[in-house]
Amino acid sequence: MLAKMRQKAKDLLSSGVVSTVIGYGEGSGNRVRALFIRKPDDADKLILDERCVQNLAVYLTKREVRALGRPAVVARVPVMRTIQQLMFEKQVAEGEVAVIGISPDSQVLDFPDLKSMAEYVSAIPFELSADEKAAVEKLEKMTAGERWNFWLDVLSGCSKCYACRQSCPLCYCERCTVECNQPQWVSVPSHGLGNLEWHIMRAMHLAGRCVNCGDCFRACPLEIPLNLLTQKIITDIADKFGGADEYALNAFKPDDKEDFIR
Amino acid sequence: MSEFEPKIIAFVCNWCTYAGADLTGTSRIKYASNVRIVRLPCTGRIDFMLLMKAFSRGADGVIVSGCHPNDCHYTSGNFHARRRWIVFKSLLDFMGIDVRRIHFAWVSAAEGAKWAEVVNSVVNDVRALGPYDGYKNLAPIAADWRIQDAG
Amino acid sequence: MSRIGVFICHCGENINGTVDCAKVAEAASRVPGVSHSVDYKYMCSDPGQSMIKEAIKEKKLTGVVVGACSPRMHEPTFRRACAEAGLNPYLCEMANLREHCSWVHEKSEATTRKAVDLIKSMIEKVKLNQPLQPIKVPVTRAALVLGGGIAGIQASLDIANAGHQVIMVEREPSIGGHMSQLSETFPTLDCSQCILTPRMVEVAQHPNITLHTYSELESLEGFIGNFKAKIRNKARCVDEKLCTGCGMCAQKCPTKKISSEFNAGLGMRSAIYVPFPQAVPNKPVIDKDHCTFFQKGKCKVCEKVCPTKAIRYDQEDRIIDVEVGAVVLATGFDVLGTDFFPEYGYGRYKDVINGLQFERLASASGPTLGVIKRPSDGKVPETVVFVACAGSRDPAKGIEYCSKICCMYTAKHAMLYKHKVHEGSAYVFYMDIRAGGKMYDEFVRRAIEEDDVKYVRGRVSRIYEEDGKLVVKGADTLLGHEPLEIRADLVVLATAGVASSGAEELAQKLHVSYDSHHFFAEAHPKLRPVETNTAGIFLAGACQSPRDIPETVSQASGAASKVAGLFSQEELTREPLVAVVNRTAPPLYSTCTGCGLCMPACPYQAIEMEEIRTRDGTVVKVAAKVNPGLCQGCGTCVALCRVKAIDLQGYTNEQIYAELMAL
Amino acid sequence: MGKKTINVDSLGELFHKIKSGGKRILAPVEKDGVILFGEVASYPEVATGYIQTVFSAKEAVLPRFEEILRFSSEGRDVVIEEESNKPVPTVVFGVRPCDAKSLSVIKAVFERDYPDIFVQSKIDSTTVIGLSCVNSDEYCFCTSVGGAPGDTAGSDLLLTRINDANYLAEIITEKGESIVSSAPELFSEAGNVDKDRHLAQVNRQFDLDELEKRLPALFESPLWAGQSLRCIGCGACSFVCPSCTCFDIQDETDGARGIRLRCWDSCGFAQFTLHTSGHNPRGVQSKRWRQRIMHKFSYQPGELGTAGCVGCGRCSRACPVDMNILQHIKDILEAR
Amino acid sequence: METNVYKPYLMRIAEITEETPDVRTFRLEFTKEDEAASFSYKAGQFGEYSVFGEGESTFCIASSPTRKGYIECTFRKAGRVTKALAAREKGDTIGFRGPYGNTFPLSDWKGKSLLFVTGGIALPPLRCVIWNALDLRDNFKDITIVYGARSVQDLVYKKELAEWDARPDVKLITTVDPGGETTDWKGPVGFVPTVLEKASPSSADSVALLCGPPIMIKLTLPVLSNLGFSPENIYTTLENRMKCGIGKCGRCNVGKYFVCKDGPVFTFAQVNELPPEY
Repeated sequence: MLAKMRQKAKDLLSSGVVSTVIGYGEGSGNRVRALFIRKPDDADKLILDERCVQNLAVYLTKREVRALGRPAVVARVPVMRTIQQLMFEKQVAEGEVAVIGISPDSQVLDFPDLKSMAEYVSAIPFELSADEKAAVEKLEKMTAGERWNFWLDVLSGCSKCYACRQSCPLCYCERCTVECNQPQWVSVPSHGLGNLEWHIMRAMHLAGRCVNCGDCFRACPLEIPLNLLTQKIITDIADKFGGADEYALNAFKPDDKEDFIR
Repeated sequence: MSEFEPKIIAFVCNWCTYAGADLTGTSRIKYASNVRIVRLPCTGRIDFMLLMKAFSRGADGVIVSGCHPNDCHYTSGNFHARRRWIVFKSLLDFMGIDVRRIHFAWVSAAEGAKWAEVVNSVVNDVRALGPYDGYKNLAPIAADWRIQDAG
Repeated sequence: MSRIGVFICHCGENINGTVDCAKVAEAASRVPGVSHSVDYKYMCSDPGQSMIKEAIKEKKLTGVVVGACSPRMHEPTFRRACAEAGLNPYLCEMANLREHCSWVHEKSEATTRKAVDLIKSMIEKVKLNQPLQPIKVPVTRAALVLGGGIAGIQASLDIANAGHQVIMVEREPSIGGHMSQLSETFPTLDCSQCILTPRMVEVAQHPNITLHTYSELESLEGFIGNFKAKIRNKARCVDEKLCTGCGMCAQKCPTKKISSEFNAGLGMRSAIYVPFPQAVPNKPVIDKDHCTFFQKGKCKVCEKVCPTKAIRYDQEDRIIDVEVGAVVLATGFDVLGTDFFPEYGYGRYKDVINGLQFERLASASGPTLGVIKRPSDGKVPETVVFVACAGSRDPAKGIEYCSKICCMYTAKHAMLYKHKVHEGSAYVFYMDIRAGGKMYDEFVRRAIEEDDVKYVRGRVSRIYEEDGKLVVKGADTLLGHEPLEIRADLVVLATAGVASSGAEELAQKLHVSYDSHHFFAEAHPKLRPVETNTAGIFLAGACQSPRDIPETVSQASGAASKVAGLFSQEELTREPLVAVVNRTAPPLYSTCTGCGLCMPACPYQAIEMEEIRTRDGTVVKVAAKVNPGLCQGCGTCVALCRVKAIDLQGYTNEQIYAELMAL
Repeated sequence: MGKKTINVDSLGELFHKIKSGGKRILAPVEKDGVILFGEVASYPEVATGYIQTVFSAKEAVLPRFEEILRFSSEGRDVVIEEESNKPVPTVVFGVRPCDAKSLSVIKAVFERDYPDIFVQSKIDSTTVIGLSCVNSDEYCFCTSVGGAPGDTAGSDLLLTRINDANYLAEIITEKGESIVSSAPELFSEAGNVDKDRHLAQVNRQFDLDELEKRLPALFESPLWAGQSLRCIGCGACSFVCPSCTCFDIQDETDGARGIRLRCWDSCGFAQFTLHTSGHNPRGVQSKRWRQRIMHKFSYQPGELGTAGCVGCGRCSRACPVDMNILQHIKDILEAR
Repeated sequence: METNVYKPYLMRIAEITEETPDVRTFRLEFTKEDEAASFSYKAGQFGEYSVFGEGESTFCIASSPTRKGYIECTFRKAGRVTKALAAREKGDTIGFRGPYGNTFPLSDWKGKSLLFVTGGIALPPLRCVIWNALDLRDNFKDITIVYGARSVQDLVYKKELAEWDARPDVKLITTVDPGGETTDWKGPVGFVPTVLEKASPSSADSVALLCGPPIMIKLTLPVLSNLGFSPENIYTTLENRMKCGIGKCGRCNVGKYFVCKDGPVFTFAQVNELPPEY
């Protein structure tokens, strides 16, 4: 399967279909890192194992990566979901990107176009894993005061390095709200308020968009479980709106249910 | 020391709740003076960050109110707002923010009396909850000044 | 440099009685950026406005805050005053010190403090206000009139006579509405149809009026001056061009036992029918639900007998697109349904009827040709009981309001009965008699005094049948709640007028507000009674609340004159409070990411995508753009935009933020 | 100034003494598997068995945000309050020699030309108890940038574990001396100890001077773009870095009152150098990555006489996309 | 005594001139006399101006050090701070930190001719030098100013332009871009480099001060070169985003030079050596 992926990368490069293959390669320590393969011969540097989880779609909106020409990207399911979302958000258009799909059981998938990739990935149910659900539920079961203290505690270490934002392929905005200073929506320093505002805003801006790839959490130097927030929203959107909307916050049903507006 | 008087900031739409609050006035129905109304064209315009900012500005409670479902002057602004609130309120609750301090309401232009009730009940509820120091003290500035004020 | 002028209005004692206005003005004067701050008895008065104008000129003010009543009241007044003094009107804001402060709080320090807060908050907003220019949009000089009753007829004729095109839509096969069903009209007792039918004909023949009967509004999009409507012409199954209205089809139609809507269920009609002889247009429709051909696939008698071969069974609904600049809502009312009065036996006892049915009984064109016969056995009733307020003014039934017309028509009914059955006795159970109006009270008195109608003040508790009579049990509250029992032959309920069926749905289609009873809501109960909150949509008649003919007609004329006023301009100026997507210097061009997530959220489809090009034509970016003609300024897109690339003029992020931070 | 030993079991008492002397103690603590400097009340709270804390000890002298001005306005007047810059006397315990060295970089930046009293006073009131490294990992390269696992530079007192029971305590400065003299009974004279034997082995991987010499000519090299292709432009490297000092200044207000805060910023952020006009001198990530390397290894050596890197390896460990600075430097040195 | 380097002087806005709808000039006076007395600066230096609660913004001191008791600054409403500054009015208090940076070496130019070439909102940094030179007029030979703006409306210091124009000892050429002229515009119409070329001032014993938008600089340099100005004799001031102004925050460096400390004044001989980071 690794051989198939490498061969596919080679073919794409040598046929000139793409000029770069974005995939995974050995990094330092026991880590893996994103590789940008430009030459067919280098395709053998590509690897694929359980460590290869970074959401490489993050590079698809980067100007310098785009400048290299048409890319192909090694994409597991969350990455494919991301590309689907990026298409919906007009950041990636059909034909601009090729996908070397990796199925959940690590088979290399061939997609003639992004549309068929989107169809494939749409058929896979989008839901939290049992562990993720349990983590969300654990927090839900706490009292509000306990939750407040929990978040105050975990966010206290946040230095606003924005690794969560930068690692997120859906945080592609050229000027993030935190950088809008007229008015200053989010307090810049990484004090309690600044951190809380930032994380609330981040979660809200990903509401209905997040594909739960987990890169924000993995990127955080402090391992702050900030994807709990987006996971909570994912469950809420599924529970409350049925999860069928392409983007839950620009859609509505006249009979959306709530129990708190009085 | 006198009883704590909460600071309540209300974000209301122009067509229903603002007009409803006008009717409260025209009907001379009295309510607590703790509330300050911020007028927006539609609940759809209410950025969730405004609510956060109200708290960071020292609000102890926030009211968000607009047209009843189906009554939006812009047809669907309040439907969009409602979705946003459902997600937002749940997120705030998940983060342990005291959602009892945020009151969402539908108050139509004809519900002058209801507006007074909403304000009074929020003022009473928040008065009972006390000042929202937990939030205010998140920022060093507010925390510092508050200590100074108290001393 | 901000040079803000603050003007605090006492509103007589309305504000100053509760709020220390001088103190508010003084506090405002100390806010940085305020260079003028005064209080005055009546800011909206001429001298008050002059104060503002002079201050603008003398102190070169860059913004004005008027602390007075609700901006919904006087914002236009003060903005106009500013404009007259040369200050862009959108640099003027109001702080609501009356409705939101002095009228709702006790006189206290806290109330004055609140007033100061409201003023300060507005000062901070105004500092960030930008001069805005009104948006000009062209006006399509054609009006859509929904409803072909007397309200719609009057409005259409007035608009058409003013020289503008009218498209009238009526969902029934004929125009005429309820008025065509009435026998005589109060207080003059002249024949309803006699005065109405000429107007119906005028509508049909008017060169400026296009009539769509048996049609309904499918959708309405756009905005004042520029609406796009879709009208559904329901299939009549008759080629209107060929049909001469000879009536042969209805005559020969084998299905004749269909309850006639026009006769309020007291008469019968055929499956292919013209609702009434004077119908406009005088063309039949096939009632598919009852037609043997449509139900069983066989018959086609009408097709065979039609001398002009005008029957078209395969006719389909047609959707017609029209562009109009204004809409008049004249969809009328309904009377309360039968299931409403189990205690009165309405719907159960044939001889308990409603007012509209009595109109048909009394009408010369009705099923009894004007002879008062009771429905059960056709006998002329000897005793008739009229029950006023059947449903109206009864919070327990969910209808708190007075239906307004019942007192008068009940008096008329009793009078008509007495005129036709001299020996009979007529009783009227009433709660109060509301006979305000020219010659109205005199009319009621005539019924009592000249025609010997017996008025009993009290509610009827129960009606039941006994020995072929209707026993009406009630009490006469004027005689000390003495129980009263009348054995009647006919009972006429003055049932409440309710919103027309489908009114709620229609309101939602049109984006107009409506009240809890689904009557359409006027923009202001006193000062803007014929307008709705949606610009360009006007109200006429009973769709707003029950009312009588003269009131309906005058309101229809009022609405028509509003429309004509609107059409007197070539283009319309609109408030520039619209959303705008920023355009910045290169290399960014706009902070908009072009994600397009705002587009579906716009209720007006006002957001489109624009390719941003460099001078040499290269596309550098795709960004959202708001069509200011379509945008109504709700701001839903603004709250949705993650990068804050869209902002709403007049309610910008900076303005709201500053307002909030000053509280 | 002297070498002593202190028994592991005496550290608790030493902490007690320091605290009773009115000083707060910052030390590495474990929180949910992450090692960070935090205030501790007693010695047992101190974490052990780690290579590096995630954030460095820099926070003791250059906090992530710090008030530099306090003001209030009344009408048209503004009042600036006299600063009450009285840092809490602090002992930072367990500072790695690389971190201790970084304090001299911070000091150099903030003392130069316009002395910054906030950083200065914190440095002055901070005592650094260093802790030599007995372990290292593949990200460590202190020896390549002039440091060493047992380097005394920057520490006031340096502890080195010399056996199961004892630390060697090297007294480097007066401040270190005063720690020892505050509890002389806990310390014993050290005999002849071969300290190096107990230290981690960190091999020298590149020539710092060579790098400094080479860099100016590489300004326009394409290698920056190649290296930074996978960089996502976050500030994790800067924020965990013990010697990164770039900052932002932000005002925060509450009505008429406000404070001006200095807070950490990163040259990795796209907005860092963005002009209001929209022009950005370092508009793409490759230029920002170049700036980071140039600043540390070319500009700062010229300006401060010391490299802006102490080889702690934190940036490489923290980087979400494995931008390994050591490998990148080696590649830079190999570039032609 | 140790002082807080981030603590600004409190300055009172003594006068506001609306140069264009977007551009303002403030005259600032010290609120404390001792600060006024001890304050001094040289032509070319800049400062950090603060609106308390909004932040600080960097621009040059536009007045001449020969005029004592006040400083002036000219700025365009653009970002958060400049917008807030523009909303201040006469009598308001703002903050000023400075002076920072290096200076134009006026004393080295004794006996030389000075040529000022500038456009739009870039006149303020040179205005400081112009007044400085005019106040010490005897020290210099010819003084020539070529100033252009997009349109008549965009010209700043209109009153002073008239004053300079009227002086016999100053040669002023004010130009506006084609299309930017008004009906009553009597000056030349054309871009600065063209106008300069036409005027062709002598480079003999002369220094040029060039300040303007990048495109103007790019097109003007060859003209100056043709006129015989060597890069060493062409001076400019650079701008980069700054926060501290004192070489610490890490933003404004161009290569190894900090614009705030090593600049903002550079000769083009120096600029040519700088990497393109400004």
